[in-house]
Amino acid sequence: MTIDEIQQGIIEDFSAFEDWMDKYSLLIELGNELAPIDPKYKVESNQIRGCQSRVWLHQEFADGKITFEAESDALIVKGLVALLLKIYSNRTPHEILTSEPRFIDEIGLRQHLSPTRSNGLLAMVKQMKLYALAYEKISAKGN
Amino acid sequence: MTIDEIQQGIIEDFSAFEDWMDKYSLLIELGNELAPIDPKYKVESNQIRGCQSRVWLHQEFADGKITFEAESDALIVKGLVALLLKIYSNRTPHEILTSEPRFIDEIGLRQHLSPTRSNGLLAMVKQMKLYALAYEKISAKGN
Amino acid sequence: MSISIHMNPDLFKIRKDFPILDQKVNGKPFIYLDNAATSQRPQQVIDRMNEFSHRFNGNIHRATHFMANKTTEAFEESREMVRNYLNAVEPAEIIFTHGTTESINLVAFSFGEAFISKGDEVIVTEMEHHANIVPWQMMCERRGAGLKIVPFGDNGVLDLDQIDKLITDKTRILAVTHVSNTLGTVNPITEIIAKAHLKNVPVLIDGAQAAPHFSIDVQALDCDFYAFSGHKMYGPTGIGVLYGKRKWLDLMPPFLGGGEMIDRVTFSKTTYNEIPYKFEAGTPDYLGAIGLGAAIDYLNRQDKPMIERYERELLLESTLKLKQIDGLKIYGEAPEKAGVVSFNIDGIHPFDLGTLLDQMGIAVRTGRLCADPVMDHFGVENMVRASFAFYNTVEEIEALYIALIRLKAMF
Amino acid sequence: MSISIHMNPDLFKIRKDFPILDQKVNGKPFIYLDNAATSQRPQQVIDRMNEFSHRFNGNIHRATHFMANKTTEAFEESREMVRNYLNAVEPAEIIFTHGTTESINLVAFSFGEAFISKGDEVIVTEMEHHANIVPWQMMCERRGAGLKIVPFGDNGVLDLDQIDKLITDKTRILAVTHVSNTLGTVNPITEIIAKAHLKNVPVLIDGAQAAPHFSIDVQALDCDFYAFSGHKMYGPTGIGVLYGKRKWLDLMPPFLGGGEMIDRVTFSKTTYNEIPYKFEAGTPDYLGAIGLGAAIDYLNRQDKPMIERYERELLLESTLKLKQIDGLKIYGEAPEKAGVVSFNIDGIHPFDLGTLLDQMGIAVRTGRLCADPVMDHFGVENMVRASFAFYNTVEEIEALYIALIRLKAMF
Ligand SMILES: Cc1ncc(COP(=O)(O)O)c(C=O)c1O
Ligand SMILES: Cc1ncc(COP(=O)(O)O)c(C=O)c1O
Repeated sequence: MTIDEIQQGIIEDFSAFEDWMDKYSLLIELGNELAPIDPKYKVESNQIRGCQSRVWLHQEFADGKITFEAESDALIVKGLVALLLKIYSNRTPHEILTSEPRFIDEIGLRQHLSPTRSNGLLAMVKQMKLYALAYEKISAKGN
Repeated sequence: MTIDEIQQGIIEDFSAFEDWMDKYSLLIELGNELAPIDPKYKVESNQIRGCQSRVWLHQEFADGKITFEAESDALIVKGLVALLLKIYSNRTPHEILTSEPRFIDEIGLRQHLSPTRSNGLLAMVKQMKLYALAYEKISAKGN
Repeated sequence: MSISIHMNPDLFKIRKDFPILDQKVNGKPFIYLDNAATSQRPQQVIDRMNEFSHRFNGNIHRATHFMANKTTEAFEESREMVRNYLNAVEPAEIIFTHGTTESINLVAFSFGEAFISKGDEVIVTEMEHHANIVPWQMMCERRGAGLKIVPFGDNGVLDLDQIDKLITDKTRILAVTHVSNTLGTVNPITEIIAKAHLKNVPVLIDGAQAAPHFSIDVQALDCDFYAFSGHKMYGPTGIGVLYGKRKWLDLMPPFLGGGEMIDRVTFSKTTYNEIPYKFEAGTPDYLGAIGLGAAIDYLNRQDKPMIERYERELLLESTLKLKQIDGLKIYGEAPEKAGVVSFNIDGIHPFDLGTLLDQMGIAVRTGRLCADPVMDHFGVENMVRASFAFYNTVEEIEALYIALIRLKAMF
Repeated sequence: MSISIHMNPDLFKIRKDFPILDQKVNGKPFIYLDNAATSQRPQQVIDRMNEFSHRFNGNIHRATHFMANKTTEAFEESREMVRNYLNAVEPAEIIFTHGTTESINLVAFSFGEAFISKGDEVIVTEMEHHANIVPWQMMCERRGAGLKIVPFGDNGVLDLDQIDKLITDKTRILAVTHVSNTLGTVNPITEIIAKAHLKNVPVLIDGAQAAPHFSIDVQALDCDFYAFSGHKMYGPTGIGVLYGKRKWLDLMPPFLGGGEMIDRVTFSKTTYNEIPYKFEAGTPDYLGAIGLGAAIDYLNRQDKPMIERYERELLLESTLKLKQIDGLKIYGEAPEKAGVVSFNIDGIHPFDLGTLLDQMGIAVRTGRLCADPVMDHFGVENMVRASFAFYNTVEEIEALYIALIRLKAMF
């Protein structure tokens, strides 16, 4: 499936709920289900600045695709992290660089990606794109 | 004449004028007529702090009365200084300490004595009273 | 609002004065429980500031025109109102700053330049807001002095015995908060000041969390400096106060340089104005000062003992309620406590709680509360904090309680 | 207003935006010619601030609730508007301070701590406002450095040749005003900056009198620092701006300590946040910043080239008129001049003139204009200053002229 198809799926899942509480319950569920990041990656250098909730992001590059692992100490953030991994992990740098996480806006959680929010999510998206950019350059040189 | 009688006279002089311009013309006239202070008294130590116009005040004490000489570089202030001298110079400390310069208020120039005005007039009145206080104490001891 | 009105008969009138309270947020009635971060402004403050924007505005001091005089008068009236509010000896001891933080930085810098040299010591406590730690750290580093810390116990009470041990003949100043912004503790500052003065150590009180709620008498306290912020006491942002005893202020060199703080400037030598002007460089925030004056005027018109009692009721009520929640831990249970309740619920991240409460129209603060050492003391990363003002209601506390119960079930 | 409207077709609309202008003072129509001291605020600024007092108010940053987020967004939007107004590279280079004075003090302190040691030199000019002299004097004294002065000629023009001579390999920074608040001179700062940069000396521009009137492009100027005040550009008091190149700001230590400027506080070691936050200690004046944003928005909606042209007309008109008065001397007649006319009339004390003009409803500034060295240059104690904004009219200048003629006859 393309990133966009997955985003569409997420949007449909969430649109089933009218009540914000149900949306957040789903996020919390997703957060709870997310496999924890390997403890050896839960280190300072993988931590993304966000004043209130912390996010750890680890990546690996193989066969032209980037795989991300990530986690957060806040559950709602972890739920959003799970969704971001769903769309961005195991993708080519090009796919990552050309897709915006529009679903967050469309499921009515835009505020979580606003630059004034200190939850680290916006920084995580930026960091994923930076990795993509770096690997794209490396791949271009490699060929 | 008592201080109060003189003040009454001043108030009547000024009440003849309806127009503020005439009042200020009279002040300027009074300022122009005021005899200059003896240059040897126009010194730093006799200068009263006032940011915009400067006032110099000199006093002497004899026969139980204080004589003041004063001057200002701004003419309107000098006019008001002339009036203050008229009521306060050549008076006993007691007279000075028990009279307020109410005429300034009553002739409609109160703003010139407001604490937020930096023309030095309020400081001059305070200084005259401080001298009076000092001499009153000295006299009391002397007797 | 029946329970609240019962305790605070003016409540209905008071809430009408704060237009911001009467609205919906995220579709729910707005409940504002973040007063320790910043308070709301009554219409009277807004009106007074508008009056000066609409009718009277001129740069203050040294002017000959009507607008400047009106503004100067109002500015100096505000200073007198602050003097009266703190019962300072004279208005010259009231310096307008831009907030508690600037007030403390002013003292740290100017007192430091005058009185602190290599090897000297400064004492603060473990429960201080960063604003009462970092300026001292910076100054100590610059002057080669050391910082000593008065610890607190798990109940949130300062260990006063430690003060006696920490004060040595090298101690030059002690800085302590009147009310802790995380633990709510009302410190026994009269006692602390007396202890310090016994050894000739002057004391700065951080009054940011006290000035909005309690009557302050700097002469009775005998403190050397007292600092607070306008925006936490129903005034505008950007204005604050430093009270200082004349004997110190006269001896301290200026902090910032610029207009109004000088007497005479030449390139070879500049002389400085008298206090308070010596410490008010540049165009002061006279609009803010006028707003703060209006806020104090507003407070003065309230029934203060009743309000103090009512705010205590809000604290008691919220403490009782929150303790009924399983797994909820309150940080700070000093016997003398102001309207601040910081807590965590087992297994729920404060950020999640804050986010979900916000969805329910309830504003609380979450995070490190600008008090890293307090977080470290309890070994937590963050806390949730509810803090009250006299316009809050018991019903709002009830709503917080119900919301927390509901949210807990989601995790 | 026929002449004025002819030159500025928007004038009628503009004046309606400034409610304060439409009133009587001392029974006469109010004429405000003290804009260099502080400007008036349009209704749009007042409304925007009221909106935030009435509907959106929460302490900014690090919060999870609606009010704090609304306020933070508006605050950061204002920062972006300032960035855009100055054409800075990034918002992080825009620091909110409380005015020009604080901005310059910040640089004097933090740049001084980082880069100035014993024997170094700082250059300022003879026409600076005290705010751009005293902070450097204080810093130089603390760090053991020296202050060098670029003189100006009697026409009010800086002696640029002197700059080349004064810059030595000990020079660490040069601070110069964009527009003189007494002489009105618009300094050739592009040239000055180029001269200084040739010798690797960074330049601070005091933009207090320029930012309200001219388009500023800090990248084109290539200045290292640029400072201005909100209250002089139609915004509220208590808010100001410091622009600084990242390369300097990153290397400079913090100025004030407190909340938001830290990364992590422990008693043994405190680490600092990134710019701009590193330099914004304590609760910023977010209400003021939002007001300043509204003022910039207001300015952006005007026809800027027309306004610049119109303000120049006001200067020309007033210069022509005043020169017709016998015994009137204007200080500063630089070919490049902003809307500031300082003068004296032979034998009449400025205080008397100011007082009597005020009686006629006309507000001008009198005194030393926070520029003692300029007074000393001309050997006078005081001056009278009329200064213009785009809401002034040619008719008001005519009224000033007639008033002065009338007053002269009284002496
Ligand atoms: C050229 C100049 N610099 C600095 C200042 C100081 O500005 P503020 O008082 O707003 O800090 C002024 C204001 O008078 C000024 O005209
Ligand atoms: C105890 C205490 N001190 C100082 C401050 C800093 O106040 P401001 O940010 O207004 O300077 C605060 C505000 O959070 C506080 O609670």
